[in-house]
Amino acid sequence: MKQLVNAPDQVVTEALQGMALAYPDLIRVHENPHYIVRADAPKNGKVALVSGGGSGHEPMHGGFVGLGMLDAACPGAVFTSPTPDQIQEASAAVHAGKGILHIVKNYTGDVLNFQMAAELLQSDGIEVRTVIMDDDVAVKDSLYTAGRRGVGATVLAEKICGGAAEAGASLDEVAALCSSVNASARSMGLALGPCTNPETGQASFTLGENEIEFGIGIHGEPGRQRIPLQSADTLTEMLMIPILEDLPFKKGDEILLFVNGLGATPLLEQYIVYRAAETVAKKHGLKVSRRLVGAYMTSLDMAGISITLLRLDETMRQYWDAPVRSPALRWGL
Amino acid sequence: MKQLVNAPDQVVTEALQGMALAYPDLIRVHENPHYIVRADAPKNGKVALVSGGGSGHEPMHGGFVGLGMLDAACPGAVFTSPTPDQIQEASAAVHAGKGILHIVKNYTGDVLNFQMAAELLQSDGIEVRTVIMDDDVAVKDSLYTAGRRGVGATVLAEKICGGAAEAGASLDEVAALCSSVNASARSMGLALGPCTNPETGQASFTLGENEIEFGIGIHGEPGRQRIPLQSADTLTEMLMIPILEDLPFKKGDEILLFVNGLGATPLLEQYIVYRAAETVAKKHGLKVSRRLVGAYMTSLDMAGISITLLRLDETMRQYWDAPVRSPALRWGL
Amino acid sequence: MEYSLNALNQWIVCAEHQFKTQLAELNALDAAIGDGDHGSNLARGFAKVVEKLQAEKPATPAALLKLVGMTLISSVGGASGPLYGTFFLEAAKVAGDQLQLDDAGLALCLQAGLAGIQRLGKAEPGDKTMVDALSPAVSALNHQAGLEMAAQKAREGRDATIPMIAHKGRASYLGERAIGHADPGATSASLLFDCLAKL
Amino acid sequence: MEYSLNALNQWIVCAEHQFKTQLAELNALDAAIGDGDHGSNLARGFAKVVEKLQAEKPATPAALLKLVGMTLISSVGGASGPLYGTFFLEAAKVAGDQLQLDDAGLALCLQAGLAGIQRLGKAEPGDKTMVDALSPAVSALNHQAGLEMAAQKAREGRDATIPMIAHKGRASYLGERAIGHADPGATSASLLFDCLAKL
Ligand SMILES: Nc1ncnc2c1ncn2[C@@H]1O[C@H](COP(=O)(O)OP(=O)(O)O)[C@@H](O)[C@H]1O
Ligand SMILES: Nc1ncnc2c1ncn2[C@@H]1O[C@H](COP(=O)(O)OP(=O)(O)O)[C@@H](O)[C@H]1O
Ligand SMILES: [Mg+2]
Ligand SMILES: [Mg+2]
Ligand SMILES: [Mg+2]
Ligand SMILES: [Mg+2]
Repeated sequence: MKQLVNAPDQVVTEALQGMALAYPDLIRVHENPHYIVRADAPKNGKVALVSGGGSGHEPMHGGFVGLGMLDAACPGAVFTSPTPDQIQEASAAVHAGKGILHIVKNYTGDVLNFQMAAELLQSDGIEVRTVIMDDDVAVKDSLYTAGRRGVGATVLAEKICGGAAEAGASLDEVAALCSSVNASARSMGLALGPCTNPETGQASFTLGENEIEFGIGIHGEPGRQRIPLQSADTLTEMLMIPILEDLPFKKGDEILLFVNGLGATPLLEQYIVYRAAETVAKKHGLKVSRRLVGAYMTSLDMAGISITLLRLDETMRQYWDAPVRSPALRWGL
Repeated sequence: MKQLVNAPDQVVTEALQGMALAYPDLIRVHENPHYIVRADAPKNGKVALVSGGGSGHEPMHGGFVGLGMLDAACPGAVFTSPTPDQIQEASAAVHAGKGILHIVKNYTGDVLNFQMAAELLQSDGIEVRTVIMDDDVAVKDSLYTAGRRGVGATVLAEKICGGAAEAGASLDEVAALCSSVNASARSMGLALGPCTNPETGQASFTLGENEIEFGIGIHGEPGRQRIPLQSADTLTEMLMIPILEDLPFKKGDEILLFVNGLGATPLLEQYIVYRAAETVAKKHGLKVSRRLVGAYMTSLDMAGISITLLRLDETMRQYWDAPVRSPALRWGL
Repeated sequence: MEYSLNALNQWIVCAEHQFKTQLAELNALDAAIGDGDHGSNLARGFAKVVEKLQAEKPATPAALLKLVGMTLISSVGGASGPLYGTFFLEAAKVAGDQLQLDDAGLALCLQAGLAGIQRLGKAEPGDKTMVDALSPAVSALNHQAGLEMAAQKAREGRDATIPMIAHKGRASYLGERAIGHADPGATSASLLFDCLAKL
Repeated sequence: MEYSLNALNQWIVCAEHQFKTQLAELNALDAAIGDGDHGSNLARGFAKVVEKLQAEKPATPAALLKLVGMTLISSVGGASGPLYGTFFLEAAKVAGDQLQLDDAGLALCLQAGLAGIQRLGKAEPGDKTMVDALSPAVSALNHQAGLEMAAQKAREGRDATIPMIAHKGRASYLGERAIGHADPGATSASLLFDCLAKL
């Protein structure tokens, strides 16, 4: 597999340096340990939002740092959660006295490292709340697993909570809103092909001519099931049904529909899937009132998509619409 | 090659329907013939900007329709320029009495079809100016070729001219500005792998384990040269030098630096290339004052990048910074 | 020989069939030195043409040729749409109101069509385009050499593009890398003349 | 047997060497049922550990174990960073200010380390994690079975993960598809005990 890199062990460092050069007005990048903060951090008078996770999911999370979204992001090695000291330093750098919300995707590594960081911060007298995102319905029974994975809802939670924090909501309020977004969102994804980790040079799995991984995660881990490729409409419906049934989404619900490209899937295909997804949603009597289509949470160069549905209430809709000014999401400013 | 499609001959139609659903507040999609217009078109008091080309380059051009950028885009079949009647109807639909600028990438098919459309429009009494974009330095000698191809500068021209048109500039002024952007911009690209046309299911070319196409276009046509893969820094320098020498860019020039992902290349790699490109630009004494990094002009699922440098003057900088509100580029609104 | 409306109709139906069955081959030729869509483009265009011919049943050769040209222009796109479209539109102009064409009349029509292609696309023989097949074929017709010979000349013209460097169209970006591949447009042009020779 | 500072140092150096040379194998195990980075994670972490040990030269077993734990936590990330980090930190607490550990002392340290892993990660034997290798090995040490036997038990524990369905970590997402693959963490844990047995 060919990639545009220099030294494999410098991929994350150099990419962060590139981001720093590309967005001098929006973000600042810290090295040793790695983290990204808003150019104007710490931002007085607001709760600080911090997220992070393995690299390889760009623009998540670093691309969401900015006014109206995250205060800091902690990128780990590729597909490896960040370390506690990284999270601690990033959090301390953006803390403005109103406490810190850690938005954490539910993977053992992320959960443990953020947990350790929170303990370190709390022992320094900084108030920290943690919300664990776990919206992936592909992982069925959390009694017998590490629990559902955090996927697309994370992007939505970061935007919505960012809006609330910017508007001056308290730590309790922002944390409650984040939990509520997580509780109201469900996702599922599929991959047409593997991704290749630039740090190891290895493809994550091998698929036959006509096979896809259904219920894929975002770290190149195999999906729940290997099935034959089908039409975009059929596959979209196969993703939508378990999502709809799980919450469950009910006739008349107002939703945000998010179709996410996993990396190598062209926008042309994402739009075809979006068309199918909105069609299914409408057939189920849902009112699609907000939309997002694009590669916002990727797995490097994986071909595939994920779909996220969020049941909106008025607060969520208001903060979704609020201005945001980050490298990857921007409107109203 | 696996793709998320239904019928191969419905790819463009269904993708457009998906776009219409995804951006109801920004655009309207017309079928038979296919074109995309601003939701508020025709927009009184302004010159109408129309572009188009083969599909497969998304978000270009449809994703750039909106306030402050294009009034209409005409998507052809995948990698096939649109037809004259498509261009004529789209142009007529957005014409608001102040004339029409056609921004055309220099490929025989695009040039001929836009030329025929312009003749049809002019015979209906509509004033049309055409600017042919040809910024690709990979194509050396236009005496013996169809001339340089239009690539990344097209995105910049559409944004800058869109800003000017929105501000009320006349057709002559907008056309002159577009020519001036084209004359001040140079680009070059490379591919690490082929793309697969969903309409034919065929990969555009085959590369060895360790080979890349240097001087690639955006239609899956082979590049100028096949060379071995090298480090990101080396390859970036190999793209930058011919770009810098061609204009030539001179010490002290203020530039916009645009690193563009061709489709499957992760942001992580794009940032590494951006880092290298800005480093080379600075070494040559250029002042990088505006930046764009991302997949804005793609070749379906091609892995690779292109780099565009634009020498900015004050007018260009002002209209680059002006508000834009399209599916793919948005700021200030 | 006389070319009735019916004969011209047969010509186009044959072409439609050729482009449909040779779609993959023409795409492959175009993939080697272009963007791999020439077969799809012509198959799409001629399918539309045949559909329109059946629906509209033009009454004169000129009307038929004009319908073919207009339909190609509005449904093919790419370089070949306007070029082949112009070919038929220009031929239609020369056909005037004749109810059938004789050999000399057909030669004049196609001669005008070729001139239209060259006016629009600015290609000369030797530039590795459809002109390399069309030009010797039309010239054979002008010298009353017959359809069979014209088709033969078109095939030779197509083959002659193999060693050429291209100076027009997408293949021109490739420089020396275009050498060794037949031009897709020259190939489709020779198929057009093969169909003519079957009348 | 007595475990001097020097012996513990040797243990860690051996582990660093193992993880470096087995990097690709551990990544491959993790690719099969996880995200393919376990080898890279431990190689990165232990390289840092050895670098720090050389620079800081801790004076007691506890200081050494703590340095190892802190460094793993701050340089590995992922699930294994906090888990192995805690293993060494908890062991350090039990080591107190002893200047060397005897067999029973080492067993108590590693027992505490394992308990720390289980407190943090909530995994039980049979969940297909590093606990499946660590638990029988620590238990062997507790029963004075010796290092060789402990290492043997760790390897058996690793092999016993092959037919298991995972209930913790990334492999748990796979359901039955995890069957047939050894757990990467159990494999790295058994390498740790192999190194212990070489002292
Ligand atoms: N300027 C030109 N004059 C004549 N023929 C041309 C010219 N440019 C391209 N062609 C012909 O068009 C063919 C390509 O057609 P097609 O693939 O359908 O369009 P595109 O190149 O836009 O994809 C070439 O093989 C060549 O024969
Ligand atoms: N809850 C847990 N308790 C104990 N060990 C665990 C737990 N979760 C994961 N592991 C171990 O961690 C190993 C994976 O480590 P690693 O690949 O480095 O981290 P990650 O899964 O974050 O990529 C698994 O093979 C397993 O042995
Ligand atoms: Mg990992
Ligand atoms: Mg084409
Ligand atoms: Mg072509
Ligand atoms: Mg792992």
